[in-house]
Amino acid sequence: MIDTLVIPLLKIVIVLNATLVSVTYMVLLERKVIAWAQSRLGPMRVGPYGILQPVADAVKLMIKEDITPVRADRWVFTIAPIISMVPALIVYAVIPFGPEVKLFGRQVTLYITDINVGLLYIVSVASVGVYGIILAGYASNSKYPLLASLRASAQLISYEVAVTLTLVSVIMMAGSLSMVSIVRAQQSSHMWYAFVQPLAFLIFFIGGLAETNRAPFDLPEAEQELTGGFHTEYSGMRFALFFLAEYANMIVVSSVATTLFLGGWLRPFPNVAFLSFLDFIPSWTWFLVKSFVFLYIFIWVRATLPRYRYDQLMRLGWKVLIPLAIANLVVTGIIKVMLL
Amino acid sequence: MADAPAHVPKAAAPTGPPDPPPPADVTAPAFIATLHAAVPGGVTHVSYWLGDWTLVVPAALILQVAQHLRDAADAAFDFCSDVTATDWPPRAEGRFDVVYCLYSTRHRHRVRLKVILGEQQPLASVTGVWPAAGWLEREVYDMFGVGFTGHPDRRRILMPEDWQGHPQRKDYPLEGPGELLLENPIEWLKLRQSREQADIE
Amino acid sequence: MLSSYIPIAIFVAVATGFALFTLVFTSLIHPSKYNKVKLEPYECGIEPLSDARDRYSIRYYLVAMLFVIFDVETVFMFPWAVIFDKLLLFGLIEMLVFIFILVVGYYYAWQKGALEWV
Amino acid sequence: MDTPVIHHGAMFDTNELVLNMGPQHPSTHGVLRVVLRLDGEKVVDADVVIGYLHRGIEKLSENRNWTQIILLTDRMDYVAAATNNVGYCETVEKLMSLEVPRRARYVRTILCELQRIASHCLWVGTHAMDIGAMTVFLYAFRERELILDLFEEMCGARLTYNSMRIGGLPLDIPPGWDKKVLEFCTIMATKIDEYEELLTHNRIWLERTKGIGVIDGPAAVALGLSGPPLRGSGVPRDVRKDEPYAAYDEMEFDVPIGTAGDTYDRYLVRLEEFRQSLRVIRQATEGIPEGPIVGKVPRLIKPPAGETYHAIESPKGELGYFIVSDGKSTNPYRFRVRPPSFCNLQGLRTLIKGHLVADVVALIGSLDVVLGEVDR
Repeated sequence: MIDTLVIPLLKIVIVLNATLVSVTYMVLLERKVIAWAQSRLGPMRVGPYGILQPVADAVKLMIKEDITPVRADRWVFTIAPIISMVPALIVYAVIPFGPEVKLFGRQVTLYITDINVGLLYIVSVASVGVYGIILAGYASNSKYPLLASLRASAQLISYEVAVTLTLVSVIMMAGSLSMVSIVRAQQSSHMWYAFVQPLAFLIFFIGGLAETNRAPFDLPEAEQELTGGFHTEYSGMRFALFFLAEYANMIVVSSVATTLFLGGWLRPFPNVAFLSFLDFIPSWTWFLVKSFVFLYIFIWVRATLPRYRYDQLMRLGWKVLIPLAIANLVVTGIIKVMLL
Repeated sequence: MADAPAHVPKAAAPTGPPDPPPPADVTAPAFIATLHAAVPGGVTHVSYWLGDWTLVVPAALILQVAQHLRDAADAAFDFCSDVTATDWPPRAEGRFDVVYCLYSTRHRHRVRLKVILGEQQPLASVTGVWPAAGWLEREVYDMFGVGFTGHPDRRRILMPEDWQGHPQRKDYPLEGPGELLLENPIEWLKLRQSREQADIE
Repeated sequence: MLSSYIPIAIFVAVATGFALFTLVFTSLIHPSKYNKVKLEPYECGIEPLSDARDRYSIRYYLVAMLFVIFDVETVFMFPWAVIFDKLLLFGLIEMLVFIFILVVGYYYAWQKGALEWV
Repeated sequence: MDTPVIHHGAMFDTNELVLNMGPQHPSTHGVLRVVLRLDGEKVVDADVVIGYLHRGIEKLSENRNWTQIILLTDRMDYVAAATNNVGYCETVEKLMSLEVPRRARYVRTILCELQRIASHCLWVGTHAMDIGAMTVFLYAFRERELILDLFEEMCGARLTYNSMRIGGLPLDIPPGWDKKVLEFCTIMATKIDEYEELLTHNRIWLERTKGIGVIDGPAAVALGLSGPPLRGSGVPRDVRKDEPYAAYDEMEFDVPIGTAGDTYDRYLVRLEEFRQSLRVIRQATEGIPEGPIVGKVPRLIKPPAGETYHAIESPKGELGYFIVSDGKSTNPYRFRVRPPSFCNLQGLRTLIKGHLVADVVALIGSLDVVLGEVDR
């Protein structure tokens, strides 16, 4: 009873809270990093160096008037942000933050659950989030959100194909769909998959940028063209849920990339005894540091690059990434057969 | 035109710029002579002031003159800088001066054409010669009520679609028509007449 | 085996509960002074004339159809990839045939211009 | 609303979507309204609607005296107010046949070129922002700030300067100001490279701007484009060179022209204009002559009866003033501005046909319109 219900529930609450806090601070980090890139200070008013800004933002979003446009489909309009946010959160159920540790005399795993189809679960749950965006655009009954949601759906499904194909190469290397096993396989093969599968890593990263609607692929919410994109009509807490979903998705992509390609919770060179003094740092710290690097790159890219145009984005997805992913898959298979 | 009734200004209103003819020591550029030859009667008056050449063109011949000035090798006015108008209400031969400022990117010289036009008199649009004139003529129509014939898109441009009157005319009331004119022009006219009546009394 | 899915079920419940709770909670505390203009859909300051729901460009549907084909095929590869170590050459050849068919379809779509946006 | 049906084939008929972009839209540079007819994301036709910022400056000016109009011209192209002042004052001086002292002409040249840089700074920032590169915007505004500081020291205002008088200048340049201008030139020269680093060879930038809104030279001339949009199409037309005003006849500078006539070439032309402007500023500041700053101006400004048209090269293109004086009153009889943005914006419809929604904002940006000037 304790093992099946109470401990998972505790872990879920902790992960949920940690995610929500990191999402809010992610926003602050983004504003700060972009500000530094643009030689300005960023938020400085709320708390010292603006560190309480997320709290102020959260309170503001909560007490903000929530508007449903007259022509909108009321129910769908309300459900859409929930559909967008819930999948973004429940992906964390299978992400391993660390191996088993001893805590209060109990063996506790630093992941909520380890299912044997973990990667498939992530892929399928993540694609549910698209429905939130499509429904939001459709329910608003306004032209800009509609155009944006059509864009969003076409874009997300295009990059989904390339990303899934790269995952197949990773699965071939690890021989398992479980996230924990994939990390362990990287330990036993003495190699992070980022070095074995550099192309897959790159495609996954680009696809990840596109799937989280981040610059330079942020067309569904390109404020210069489509004003606010699919959430133009949203305000208050329903807008906040979309916002939460977007940043939670960023963290998901970073975490998945860390797990699949950068050895998850493993320290650098996990099999080199010479570096074992690094073991005093807890495993989950390595995980967080690696994910943070990804998040930083997300922000950095946003501060640097202009935005793709829609047809260029589709061309990149269908005509460059998909052929590359297929080629990568075939080459991986052939090399594996030759080596074994 | 559903315009304000002609308003006679207090002081004697000017009746147009002097447009002095060129002095004896200034030689006219060659394209003017060629234009005279190509479009007989196309220029009724040539003026030179402050280094600018102005040609007064009869309204009926504006298209031919424009065509010639654009295509003739010695003129080559391919760039239509500006189309505008000036309102001289009391003038006998027509209240509007429609002014075309032309420039040649080949010869780097300028010329101004001027058409004297009556209130209801239509004028051929030069958009076929210079597409640049499209919006400029729309603005002249909007501001002065000059009706251009053959214009592909004759709408108001700066004022709202349902605006009454043409604001750049000299007899347009300076305080503006107010809300009433937009909503109910007949009531506005009555109000204005009663106010003038009061002034006289 | 199935017990490892229980946490996921709990997570779905907690996450949905959280979303619903925040929506209900904030609906109690936020101001609601609505008026006609505020509730109008955004159309850049112009009163919206037509309904936004209309017949859209065919391109979007084409992309969706292509996606379905590709994604279903990719999902077929998942189990294959898991036991690739055991299948080896047999599995490779079989999958090469499968991918070849996929690529032929892809090439056809490319040549037909289905991947061109404009 | 009945929208026309596009025929892809009997099975695939779709309706055009009428999308209203503006006036309340983040990238219509003020209050421009573009009504787009879309097939998917492709622009089938567009109607450009202006007039949302119409304040009737032309009509107002007919009821102000000649000096009061200067501050009205500030409000037209409000990112290059001093250029408007210079254009207006020169036109009135031409009308009155006034001689402007050489020192005043030099200062006018410096101010005009500083304004060109300030205006182009704002342009490069917003144009890059429209295409999604947000960092250039803040970099460019950082340098624009330096120019605003220079102007503040020169005439006390940061945006609407009212910095000219008919016949010369209201005040001489403050002591040490010329040194600061030279310092600014040194700083600016390195910053232009910074913008270029972020954009010029950026693959995405190239994809977004190359081949977008192509217009060839003769078509651009016929459409009445002027300034960088015209020069981007390879027409070497610059009022500063062709009909020199202020002290441009004494300056050495090149007129950069493009070849392809697309958005990228217009971008390159403007970036090169940054450098040429710095060159002019350096020459003018170093060679600034001593002497009076105002010519022999009568107490009562009342030009003789007549009309004239005078054009200068504003950062946006040919800024012309057509002014009619009746010779009797102390205000112009007719005051007409030929705003470069107005005429350039006219080309938008031609340029965006067949492009995508995203290109519309890129093209509005590449024309560099200021709606204060379009609508007056």
